[in-house]
Parts: sequence; structure tokens; C-alpha cells
Amino acid sequence: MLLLRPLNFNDIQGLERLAVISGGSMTTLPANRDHLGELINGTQQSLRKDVEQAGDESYHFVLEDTESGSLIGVSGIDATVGISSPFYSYRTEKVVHASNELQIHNQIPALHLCQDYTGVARLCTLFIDKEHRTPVNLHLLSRARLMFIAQHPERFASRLIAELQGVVDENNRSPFWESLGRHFFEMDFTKANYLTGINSKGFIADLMPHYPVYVPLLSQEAQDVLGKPRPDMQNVMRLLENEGFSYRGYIDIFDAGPTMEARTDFVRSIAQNRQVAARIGESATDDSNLHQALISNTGLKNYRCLVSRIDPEQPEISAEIAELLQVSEGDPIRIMRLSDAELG
Amino acid sequence: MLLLRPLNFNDIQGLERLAVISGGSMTTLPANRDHLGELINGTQQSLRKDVEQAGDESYHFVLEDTESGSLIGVSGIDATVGISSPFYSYRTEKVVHASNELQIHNQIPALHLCQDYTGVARLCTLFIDKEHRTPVNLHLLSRARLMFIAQHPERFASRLIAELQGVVDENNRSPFWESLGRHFFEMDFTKANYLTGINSKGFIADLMPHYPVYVPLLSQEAQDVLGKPRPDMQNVMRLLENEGFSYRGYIDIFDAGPTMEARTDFVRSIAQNRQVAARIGESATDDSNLHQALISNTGLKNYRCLVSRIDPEQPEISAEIAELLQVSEGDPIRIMRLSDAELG
Amino acid sequence: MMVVRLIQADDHEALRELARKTGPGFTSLQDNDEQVAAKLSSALQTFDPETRPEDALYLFVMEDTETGEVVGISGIEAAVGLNDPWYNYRVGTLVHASRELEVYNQLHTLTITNDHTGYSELCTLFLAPDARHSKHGSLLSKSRFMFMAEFSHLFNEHLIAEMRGYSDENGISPFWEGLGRHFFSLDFSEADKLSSMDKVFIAELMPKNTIYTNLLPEDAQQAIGQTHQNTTPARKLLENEGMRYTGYVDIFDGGPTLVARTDDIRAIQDSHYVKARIDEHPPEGELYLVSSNDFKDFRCCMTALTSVGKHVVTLTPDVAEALNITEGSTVRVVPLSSGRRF
Amino acid sequence: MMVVRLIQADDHEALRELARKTGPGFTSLQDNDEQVAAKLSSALQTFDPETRPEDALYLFVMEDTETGEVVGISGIEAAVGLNDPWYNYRVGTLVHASRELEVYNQLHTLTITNDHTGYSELCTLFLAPDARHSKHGSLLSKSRFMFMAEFSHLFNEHLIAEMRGYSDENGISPFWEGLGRHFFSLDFSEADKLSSMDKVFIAELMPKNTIYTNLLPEDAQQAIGQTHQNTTPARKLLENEGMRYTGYVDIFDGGPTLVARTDDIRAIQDSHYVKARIDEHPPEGELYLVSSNDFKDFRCCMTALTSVGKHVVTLTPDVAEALNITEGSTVRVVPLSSGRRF
Repeated sequence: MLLLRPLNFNDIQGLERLAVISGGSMTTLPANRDHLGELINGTQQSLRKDVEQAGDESYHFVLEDTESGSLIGVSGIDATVGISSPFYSYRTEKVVHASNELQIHNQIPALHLCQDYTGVARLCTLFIDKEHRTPVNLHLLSRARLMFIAQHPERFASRLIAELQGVVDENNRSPFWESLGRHFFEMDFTKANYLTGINSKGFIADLMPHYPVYVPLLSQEAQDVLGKPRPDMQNVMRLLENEGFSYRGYIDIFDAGPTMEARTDFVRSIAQNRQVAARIGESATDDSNLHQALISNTGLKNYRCLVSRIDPEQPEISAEIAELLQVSEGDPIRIMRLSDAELG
Repeated sequence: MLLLRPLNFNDIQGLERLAVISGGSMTTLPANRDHLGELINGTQQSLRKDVEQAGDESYHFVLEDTESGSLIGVSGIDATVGISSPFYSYRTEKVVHASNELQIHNQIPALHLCQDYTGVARLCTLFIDKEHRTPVNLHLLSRARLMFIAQHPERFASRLIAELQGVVDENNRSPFWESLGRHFFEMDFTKANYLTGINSKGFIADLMPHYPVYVPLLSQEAQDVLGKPRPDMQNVMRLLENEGFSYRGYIDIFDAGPTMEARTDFVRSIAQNRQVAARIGESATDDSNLHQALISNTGLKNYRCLVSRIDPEQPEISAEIAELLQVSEGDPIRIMRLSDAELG
Repeated sequence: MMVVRLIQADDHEALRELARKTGPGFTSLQDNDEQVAAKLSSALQTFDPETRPEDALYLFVMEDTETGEVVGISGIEAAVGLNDPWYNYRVGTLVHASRELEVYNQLHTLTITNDHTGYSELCTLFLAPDARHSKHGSLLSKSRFMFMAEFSHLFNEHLIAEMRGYSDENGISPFWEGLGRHFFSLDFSEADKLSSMDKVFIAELMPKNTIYTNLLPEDAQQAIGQTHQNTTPARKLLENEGMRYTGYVDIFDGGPTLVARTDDIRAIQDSHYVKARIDEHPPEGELYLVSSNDFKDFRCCMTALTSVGKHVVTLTPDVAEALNITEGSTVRVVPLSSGRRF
Repeated sequence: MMVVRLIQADDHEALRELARKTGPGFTSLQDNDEQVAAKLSSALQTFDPETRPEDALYLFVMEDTETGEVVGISGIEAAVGLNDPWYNYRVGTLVHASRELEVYNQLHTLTITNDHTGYSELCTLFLAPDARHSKHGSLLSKSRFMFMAEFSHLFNEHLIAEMRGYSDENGISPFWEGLGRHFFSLDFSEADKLSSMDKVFIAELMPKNTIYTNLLPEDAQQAIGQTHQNTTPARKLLENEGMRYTGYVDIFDGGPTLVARTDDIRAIQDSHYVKARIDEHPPEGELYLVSSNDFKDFRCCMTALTSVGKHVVTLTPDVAEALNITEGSTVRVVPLSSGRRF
């Protein structure tokens, strides 16, 4: 059985393994032991903190195979971004250049380095071992975070973003980086990306363009990938859109991947899950009433979430699941049904 | 009975009367006969046009007292803004100024002159004679436009904005204008506002600040009114919020009044009205089933909308109303119930 | 003997004739009836008492005193940018550095400015091809400095001169191709033609935000501040007088604007008054500019001179006649060229 | 007799003593052991073969040859902005005009730049109060130009000097109050202290976007490019040498930066070599700067001179001794002050 729970200090080796196989593709998951230690530490400190208003807390969760004990995925949420160190995006904006006399009307898109997402919450890490990359597991890893937000809304900002990785070519080079960032950094994409993870983008203010960059001055390849997710992230983008996220013209300053945003309380998996009292017993005999659902406890430090089949009308969980969720008869649990369509 | 219908060429005198009593408070309704003639002309041309995609059409409607024939209000919609002449707003944006060494982290708001709303539709004029300013009449004048959009969605852009007038002092001076615009125009607010109506803001590019303006450099009075509607527009703001509009930090470049935006198809009065076949007869006898509702035909050039009491379950209209709406038995009509709460 | 003087109404035919010789590269005096008439008219308007001093255009012609033929033209705008804005790109430096990363990156930027608003401008210099010898070009150009020295109150304390920017053998401007083109729906030749008539529309369409030059193609970057080959001699001449490229370029072709404080121009600073003696056989000397002091009848010639005593020079009768002066008149003189003393 | 020479390791005590006299307004040499030691150390490092030429700081002291006392200090940075960025605001002009409306509006802007990156800088000028007479200040300041003339390859082709900006009788800078304060959570005196040590942090916090000056309070606008009252004589001195305010101001107090092309500085341009004759009773003349040609033993004095023939000057034995030269040595001379010839 796969179980999602907060990171703890015993996870360092498992986490390192995940960082290594992710191959540096995630800025938030660099293969750097100090930094990974920070992820654990940050999560534990955040969970212990008595939060009244979202601050610089950060929560990371792992997906554990309860039989083997191995970690097969990691996901995270930042309570807010941009507070302890600046959070940059490019906003794409159209500038109109018009001349009445010449009857010319041009709309020129330009990229503005901005910090518009300062103070919003962020879904910040999502990596799953390729072997276990099934729709159900991906939903569990990603949406269990949203259940956590639903349970602890005071811990998160009222807007939520998620960044999708941008397009890179077969040599892992980003055409956007080659056409723009490179001129300002004089280092390669991988190195810049790595530094970003380590330094939380703090150094970017010193190096990046302060003035808007006119899109027509970029290479055609770079223009083509603005706001486009990496092809294998298309399904994640759809998942986010189904959750109510939308793309509003903000892109990543390194690879031009789109940033998706939503009102936190309007996100479907946050708005639509419900809390019930746990009833422990055998599942209903009529199998046709059973549906795949995310089930979590309402804990903080001991937050647990998993996927199981359940009758949403008469939700009853098995003793095994109750134990994994650390709940007893009558304790509150959260349930959200997964539609078959979503699970493909 | 009050009836809303598109402006036509016979309305020029009534429209002039409205423009005069509005006292120049609306940029789109200046007391200038040529310009008012343009409003009529624009409406008639737009209605005649075979529209596939929203362009520079503009529709204005009047509220007519069918007994006296006098005009008591006017409202309008632009199919898109910013196409034939640029449409400017200030976007308020926070810039972070931080120094690690000094442990200083300042977020400085700045105003960016932008054309981000280029291509969106706009609710552009709303004026009603003070004597008739009741909630019901206001709802009719304002929301009948939305019913029109619902009926002719292909004629309007997919996002919709509405601008609320900003705060002015007892001498009709805008503290925002005095602190900012004045430095760039060297003319008074009323004159600038008037010119805007006439010239469709086309001249602003030549005169307004291209560089972002830091908010702390403005007078305290100006800072206090950023994004605030004039006190007597508070109810309009609430009405818009109930319709699903929200304020996203865009303000008017003259008076700093807020611009509200919504996805057109999510606006409540657009999404929630329904079309039925007209049944003409006596109203149901059981008065408790009758509710105030907006009722319109599905016409274009002959679009008509009014408020009447109707049984939403078994909608039946009187012969008099059918005649006003120019519909016969079985013709389609649109109905949207007005809740008692809204009507105060 | 060549003499430079202010243009007059009856120079119309001569000006029209001169315009025929300019060719397509010379946008400020084209082979075009209307443009010629307009030019002459605004030059004559300068002397209308209603005209504001800052709207003045001083237009000079160079006349061959033997034939009476007009062989060249040059001008000074009293002030630019006071009616329509006067635009330039300004080349700036930005350093993006991070101590933590030990990265240091020097960038250059182009920012649109109106910094030269109100400055006086040297404009419209054209010398007929068959008169291009015997330093006539220097006389035609530098006589303007003599006029400015004499009537300094009519001019701004700063002076500019725009140099035509680089274009390749096909007349293509890499600066335009790399930058402006993206913001126009016009091709270069069309835009070029329009720009000669009215530059404001270019500014309306050009990017208002600061441009990082490192995002431009290499050849566009190279062209920033580069003078067109044909204009290089004119640039050298003005640089020898103390005008400098200070990072302002044309928004259209990237050509440099030369700037100086008017008082610092060598010919203005070093010119001084002397009394004229007239003699058939003056002593030989180096080439000087000599000008008269009259406003409407301003004249300037070039002749070999040496000073007699401290404040007297000897001029031949034909020079005196060309300048319209007599024995004992005060004239302004300056060596034609600077010679740095060491 | 005052002589200006490069600072040496054994000047430490003298420098420490001098620093006691500077007072709070003088941020580059404060009454502070550490700062004095650091200053001396970086000046001495200049002569370390490992030091890059652009990192050089040339620090001079003025010594009274009779008492051996050090009474003044002055310096030149070979280049600024090549390690940490060098910031200025640049005052620009923008014209907002509309033909249709017949509106014409001239605005001024402040834009952050690093335009002076790589330029040489005149820095750290301090003369002990009881030595402020007999044009010692001119000697102390201008002797740097003699050094630059002699060793021009060590310096950039452009030279800047920052002037302290205006503040009122209470030490309040209206420029800071009107602009910088909004972007800091520090008060002026604290920011002032920090800025003397490290200007980079100011730039980190100052607004990066162009500022319209018309949005600043009136007194802040007035202070742009205005020199502090105490600094006005220093500014005049440099302006007489050809340095000019060209619209660059300090991002902190709005004080002007003076700029010149190094070659155009009068004392550099006009200085030249002569042979020295030594004589007890030289003919009287005007005040000149005289300097020796040695690099590490560079010396500069001020004395009354007149040239004997074209290339020879007569110096008294004590001047010769102060310069460490002998009969027949080549020295560099220039008149102490410019005198425009008319």
C-alpha cells in the first residue's frame, strides 16, 4: 500500500535516491545532501510551528511503499513564496505601438521581470519514480497536498500557484535560456538551475534584466516555447486546469515554463473534499458502490493520506487502512472521490 | 413601464438631457452633441454588422418610460476595447527591494501604465436619472446588458471589465489626479476627463508616464484612494462582485478607481439566465409564486428587456408585456429571477 | 573667391538647382519642388519679427563671387525639440554583478531620450560635387561657427550634429534590421523616406523601454554609433573642432550624434576680432576664416593670413569686397584648422 | 616648501594623525584606526606586482619639507566599478507632447546607471585646516593631474570626481528625504554611515525604475546636482580644469559627478617638458606646478616661474631638492591656473 506522509529525519537516504534519479530536473530537488536535509528540517519545523498567518513554512511529503518501506515519490507545498527571498517571474505583457498617421497598430509582447506572486502559496515539488508513475499514484502524490491544505487552510496563502517545467531540447538545453538568460548569466542552464535551488533565486536580482525584454528580439525557438510546458508535463497541466488553475501569462525566468494560478479555496480538491467520522469495518459487499477515493486523516505532524476503494455514501474503512491513517472509530477523516475518467 | 432598448437616432435629445444632468461625471457620456451622435451611430452600425469575432463594436441602451416616452437612463457595452485606439490602465505591482546584508526587505508598490485589458469587453456607461434611481431600475439598466451578452455571446470578448469611478473630493477634484496626472498634463481633471471621452484615450500615450511610478512618491491622499471606488459607487461594486467580478489591482489612470474583471461566461447574469418559450396569458393567481425577474426577447436590433413579476416555474407574460417585448406566443424569451435580497 | 552668406528670397532658383545634385542619400534637401520651397520659406521666416528665436533656421549658401553661382548650402537650427520632441537612443552601461557567485557582467543598453531638447543643431550641409576641392567644405561647414561666435545669444549653450549611420553596400542598415524593423510594418526604404519628412512617427512606434544591446544581432550591435562611410570626413572635421560622440545615436539607423558645449568649439572659442587693412599684396600666412559682423549681411571667406602687429590683418581687395567691408573694419578671424601646440 | 609625493609605509603615523582632523563630514578618511590602516594598505598594494593596474589606488601626501610634517592627502582610483558596480543616477529629459492637443511638456527623469564603469576617479582630498592657505589646496589637488599626465597609460580615458551633495544646516539631505528614504527602513545618518563603507547596498535598495523628478518634493528637485556648500570651492577648481557636470548625480544625496576626458583636463593637456636650471635667484614669474618624472619617487611642487628661452626654466635649489632633481633634469611644468586668452 502506498502512503503519503510528511518528510522526517529518517528519510534522508530515500530522498537522496529520488534526487539522484530525478537527474536535476527539479530546482527544488537538487542532489545535494545539505539542501535535502533542509527540506526535512523545514518540513519538521513548519509542522511544529503554531501558525496564525502563512509565512515562510514549507511542507514536503513522501510517498512510501508501506510493505518495502522505500520512498517512491516526493511532493511539496510552500506556505508562501517571496517572503524570505524574492520570487521572480516574467510576466508577458503586450505593448501597443500605434501611429494614427501611418495607420499602424502593432502589439508587441514584452517580458517583465516581476515579483507579482510574492505572498502566494506554491505547489513546489512533484517527483515520482518512473516505475510507479501510474495515474492513481500521481493523483495521490499531487492531490493529497491539496487535502492537507483543505485541512489546514490557515497555514496557506489565499492564492496558490504551480510551476510547470518548460521546453528543453534533446540535449537538455532550454531554447529560452539560450536566447535570453545566457546573455545575463554567462553560465549554462543546468548550473543556473542548480544555483536557483540552492540560493532560492536570491541572486537573480543582481543578474537578471530589470527592463522589459521585447519578445521579437528573442530567437524564434525561444519565442515558440514561451509559456509552453515540457511535452511530458501536458498531463500535469491538464490536471491543474481540471483543479481550476489557469495560466495568466506568467512564465519561469529560466525555461519559460508556464505558472498556473488559482484561488486556494476554489481549487477543486480543496473545495470539494469532505470530512466524515471514520467507521471501521468490512467494506460494503456490493462492489458496484465502491469507488477509488483519497482518504486522509485530519492530522498535522501525523498527516497521512492514501487511496482506497470506498462507498462514498456509506464510507467505511478497513482496520488496516485505519491503522495506516492512525485513526480509530469515530475519528474525523477526509474523503475525496476520484472519478474513473481522471484515472484514465 | 420601463423598457430597455438599443439607442436609435430619435434619442439624441433625450440623450443630451442625460449627458447634461450627469454633469461630466462619465467620460463616455460627455455633453457634446457630435460625440453623442457617435454613440447612436456606433450602436446602430454595430447592430447591423454581421459579427463573427468581437471587434470595435459598441452597444448603448436606453431605459425608456413607455408612458411618457422620456429617457431616464443609459448603459453600454464595448465588444472589445483597445483595438481601434489604445486602452490604458495602471497596474499596481509590488517591487521587492531587499538587502541580505542589512536584513532589509521592502515591498514597494508601483503603478505601471499598461494595456493589459486590450481585447476585453467592457461595461462602459451606466447613468440613471437621480429621480428614478431605485434598485430595480438600476438592476434593469445594468443587467439587461448582461442578458444581451448571454443572447449574443459571439459578439463579445471572453473577458469582461467594468470600471468604477474613483474618489473625488467635495470640489470634484481627484487627489490621485492632483498628485500624479496633473504633472504630466498641465490641465485640470475635468478637462482631461472630457478629452478622454472625446478622443478615446488615444492621446494619452503621448503624455502619460511610460515608466512605473513608485506609490510612496505620491501624496498620502493619492495613496489612500488607489483602487477605491467613489463612496456612492460602493453598491455598484458589490453588485459587480455578486456577479463574479473581482478587482485585480488595475486602476483608472485618471482617478485611480478600480477596474473589475470577470470571465464573460462566468458572470452570473450571463451564465444563469435561461431561455424559454413565451406563453402569453394572465399571470398565475397564486401571488406567492410570483417573483421579480428580468425578461427579454432574443432580438438584436429590436432587443427589449424589462422587469416584471413572473412565476419562474410556469413563466407566463401578459399581452401588454409581450407587446413591449415584441414577442408572440411560442417565441423564445430569456428570464432571470431577481432575488429579493438584491433588491433590498 | 567663395563667400558664405545667409540665404535670400532670390536664391530660390539656385537652391532648386542645387537640390538636383544631392541624390537619394541626402534626405534634408531632395530633388523635390515642394521640399525646396518649404526649406527656403522657413529660412526666410527666421527674419520675420513674429518668429520666436528658438524657431529660427539659419540657412547659408556658398556663392562663387566670380560666377555668382551657388555651389553649397549649410544650416543651423537655433533649437530642436521645442515643437515636436527630439528623440535619441542613449547608450548606457549596466553592470550586473553578484558577489556571492563572483559573477561580473557588463551590459549596454539603449534608452529613448529627449535629452537634446533645446540644443542648437548643425544641419543640411551640401556642397556641389564639382566644388569639392580647395577646402571649400571646411569653409562651408565652419563658417557656421563664425556666425555662432558673432551672434551667440541666438543659440543654445549646447550644439549637436547628427551623423548618418552605417549601412552596407546594399543600403541596408543592420541597426534597423536588428531593432526597428520588429516594431514597424514598413520596410527600410519606406521608413527611411518617411523619416526624412517627419521623425515623430518613428518615435511613436519605436520601443519605449530600455533595450539590452546584447539581445540584438551582432551586426546591429556593431553599428551603434557608427558613421556612414560617406559621412566620415564630416565627422572628422567636427571632431577636430571639439564635437564628441557621447553615446547618443539615431533611433532609426544608430548613427552617432556629436555634441559640444557651444563655447568649447575651437573655432568659436579661438576666434577673435582684428582690424582689417586692405592691400593688393598682403604677407603670406596660414589659412584663416574671416567674417563680417553684420547680422543680415553676414559674410564669411577663407584666405591666407598673417597678423600684422597684434590686432591687425591685411586682406586683399577682393576678399574685402566679398566680405563687404572697408579699410579699418572690424572682422572676426580664426585659423581654418586647429593645430595642437606642443 | 610643500611637496606632494606618493604615500609610503612609514607614513602610517602621519596618516593616522591627519585622520584625526577630518571630522564627521569626510567619510573617506575617518578618525578610525581600522579605516586608516586599510586605506594605507590598499595604497601600498598598488605597487605589488600581483595587483592589476585597474585595481590601483594612487594615494599622495603633501609634506612640509621644513618640518617633515604631512599636512594633506589626495588620491586617484585607476578605475571604478570593475569589482562592485559603480552607481549613479542620470538626469534625463523627456518631452511629452501631443500635436492634437497642442500640449508640450518637458519632464526630467532619474535613471540608475553604471555608465562610469572603468573610469578613473579623483578621490580622498583632505588638507589640514592650518595648512589651508597659499594655494596649498590647488597644489594638493592638481598635482594629481601632473601624475596622470606623466603616467597616462595607467588611467582611463575618462575621469570623474564626486562632489558631496547639498544638505541643510541640520545635515538633512532633501534629496534623500524626498527619494531614498521611501525605499529604506533607515534614517539618513545611519544610511550615510553605511554608505561610506559600502555603496552597493544602497543600489540594492534604491528604485531601479526611472523616476520622474516632478513627482519629488520641490526641495528634492532643487538638490539634484547641487554641491554641498563646503565643497563648492573644490568644484570650482575642477571646473576650471575642464571637468563638467553632465547630469550624473549621487544616488544617495544627489550631489553632482564631474566628468572630463582625461586628455582634455587643462593641466594635463597644457603641461609640457622643460629642462631645469638651478639658480638661487631665478627671474620672477607666475605660479607653476613642477613635477619630476620618476614613478615611485614622483614629486610635485608649486613655484613662481618664467621660461628662459623656449624649453628651459630656472628653479631655486630648495625646489630642486624637494623634487629630488639636479641641473639639466627634465621636469613637467604647467601654469597653476588657467587664464583664458583674449
